[in-house]
Amino acid sequence: MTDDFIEQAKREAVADRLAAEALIIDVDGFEGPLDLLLTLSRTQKVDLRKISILQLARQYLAFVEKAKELRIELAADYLVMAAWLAFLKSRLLLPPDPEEEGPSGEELAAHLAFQLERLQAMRNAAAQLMARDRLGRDFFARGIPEDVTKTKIVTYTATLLDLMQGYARLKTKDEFRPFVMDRDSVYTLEEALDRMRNLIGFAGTWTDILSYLPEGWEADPKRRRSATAATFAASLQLAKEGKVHLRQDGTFGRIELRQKENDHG
Amino acid sequence: MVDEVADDMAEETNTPDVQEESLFEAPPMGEQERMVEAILFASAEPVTVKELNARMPHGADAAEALVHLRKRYEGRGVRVVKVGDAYAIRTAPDLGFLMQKEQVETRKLSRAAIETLAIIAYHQPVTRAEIEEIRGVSVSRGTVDQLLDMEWIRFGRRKMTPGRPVTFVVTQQFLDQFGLESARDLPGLKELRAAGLLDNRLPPGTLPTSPEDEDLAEETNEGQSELFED
Amino acid sequence: MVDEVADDMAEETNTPDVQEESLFEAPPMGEQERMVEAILFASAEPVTVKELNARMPHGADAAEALVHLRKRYEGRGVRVVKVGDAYAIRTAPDLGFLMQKEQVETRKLSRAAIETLAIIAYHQPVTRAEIEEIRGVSVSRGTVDQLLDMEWIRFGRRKMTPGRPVTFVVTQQFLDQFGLESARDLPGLKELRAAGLLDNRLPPGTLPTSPEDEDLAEETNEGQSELFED
Repeated sequence: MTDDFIEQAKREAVADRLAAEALIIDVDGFEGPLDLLLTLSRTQKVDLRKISILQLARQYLAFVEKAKELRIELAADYLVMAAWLAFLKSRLLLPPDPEEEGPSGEELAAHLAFQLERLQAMRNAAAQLMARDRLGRDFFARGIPEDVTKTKIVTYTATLLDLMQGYARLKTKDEFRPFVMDRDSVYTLEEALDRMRNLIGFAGTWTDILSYLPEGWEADPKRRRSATAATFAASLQLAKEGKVHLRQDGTFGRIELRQKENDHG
Repeated sequence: MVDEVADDMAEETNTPDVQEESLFEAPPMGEQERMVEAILFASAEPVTVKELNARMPHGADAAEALVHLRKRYEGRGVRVVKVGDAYAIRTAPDLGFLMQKEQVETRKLSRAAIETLAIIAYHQPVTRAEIEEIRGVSVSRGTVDQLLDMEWIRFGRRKMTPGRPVTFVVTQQFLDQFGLESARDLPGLKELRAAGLLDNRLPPGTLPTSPEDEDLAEETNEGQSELFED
Repeated sequence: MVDEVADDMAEETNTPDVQEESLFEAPPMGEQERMVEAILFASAEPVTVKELNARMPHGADAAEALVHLRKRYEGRGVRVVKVGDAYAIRTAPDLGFLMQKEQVETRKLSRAAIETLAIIAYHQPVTRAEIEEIRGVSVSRGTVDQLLDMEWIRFGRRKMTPGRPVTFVVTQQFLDQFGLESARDLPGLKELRAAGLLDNRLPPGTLPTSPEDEDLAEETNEGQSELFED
């Protein structure tokens, strides 16, 4: 029995070596270690589901050994696979260490078997696919396709603004324009505040707030309106800050301003 | 030519026995018809009877198969036509209109059309003469036709004035296009002004009004009231 | 007064619809079938139902016409085939032997390219990393480029996994090339699925199951089920 076992192991080893030698000649033809493993697995002549991963690992390692002997340089990924298979082999041979974490040898072997089976399945599928009737080889498209003329359909659009603009143009001499704030003619609250903060020091007596309008803003009605509004708002702000007092005699009357420090003076 | 070929074929049909005697039995006529159909379909050029025969199995009779195929396609969307001394499959002439793909191009409506449309929208129902009076130029037939064609305007009731002229009104499509519930939702000139959508001038009252402005305001009201009066 | 105008318009809204229905009645189904026939015959490329409907008269039902047309061409020399969501007329495969003249020399694909193509077809949407995991070798750029260039594969949606990698899926041209109605009709697909060979099984231990991995697995399943629901 034992002798038989040894004999068989020897014979296997010889077979592996022979196989490996045959394979090495072809090494460039392999699409990576998984492809090589798949080819090696065929020597087992069993269903991929029943394959002996241990035996496959031996075959692969024998192959790598042989390649070394023949001084054939194998690509790094073949050597990585060899190292991994050596590790797997030891895991499969040694009794499981309950202390050790991670997947068992069997789990790793099962996954490798799955990978091989999946690769083989994809190869079969690819072959089935390529064996199908193909367009341009087995069946054909129209030989004289007819030109499809592209007709342009022009649709016209207009917006509500266009419409109103058109109407305004007809009914007035004004040009209609989308609403845009005219920055040139706007005097801002900030500008007014700046100006007034500088000037109120001089406002010891009641002064019409309109006297604070900036220069060059009085003539043009639009600029004057903006400057007036800003100056008024700035006056209110200054009153709120407790810097000035404001007074007005009556409705639509002049609005006057006086610096607060001079209250009691 | 076509008839000649047909005659030729009829003759062939009568002598099948001769062919069956030959070494390779010809495929059944139904099969031959399929073959001619496939070859004509896939070929990049019209195919002659001679070439069909050369490509089909020995003993086949392309001419006869063609007769059957032509018959089969009678009244269909495509048909077998003779081009010179060759045959091809072509679209039925009455379906040529399907060989077009539509591409939509959007263009802006012309100024004349926009103005005419605006007048109709603001003054509807309005006659052509009224449109021309407001625009100050004659309204081209094309402009009105275009708007009618786009279904943005339609004919309204005739005016009860001499000549009973037709009027134009805007359509629901028009309202949908411009997101309006009704033509009354169109802003009047006053509102356009108040919203700052008309140049510089301010709503009358806030600033000294020029006579011109007042005129305009009045006109606007008139326009609007006209719209509501009808 | 105002209401009158509004009523007038509302009335208008209803009338054109009614008219439209009666004016543009869809052609009889026989005519529609002819139309679909003509359009499909004229095109070398598959035509979608949507495009058919767009090119046919208003109210036509290309999908129904297609059902009739497919039936009509059953067993003929050419046949109506479904390619993804489009339809095309193709010669019957059993007559390929007649078409030596039309046969186009197809680019010879490398074993790597063929395998990569099959993996994409069966596992789509699939990332480059997944292809490499299956083949056990890195995918060369040239292989993917060739398949993209032939328009047999295209980029799919990105995976919702870290790095959001791009995925590959097969195209309509791929389906057309191999005479497939959809990716669901790939040979042996059911068996491969049943055997769990299309599962994205991760190596044990190397990637301990984290919530992230579960996401990945889920995503993959989603892709698969999507493929079958389509």
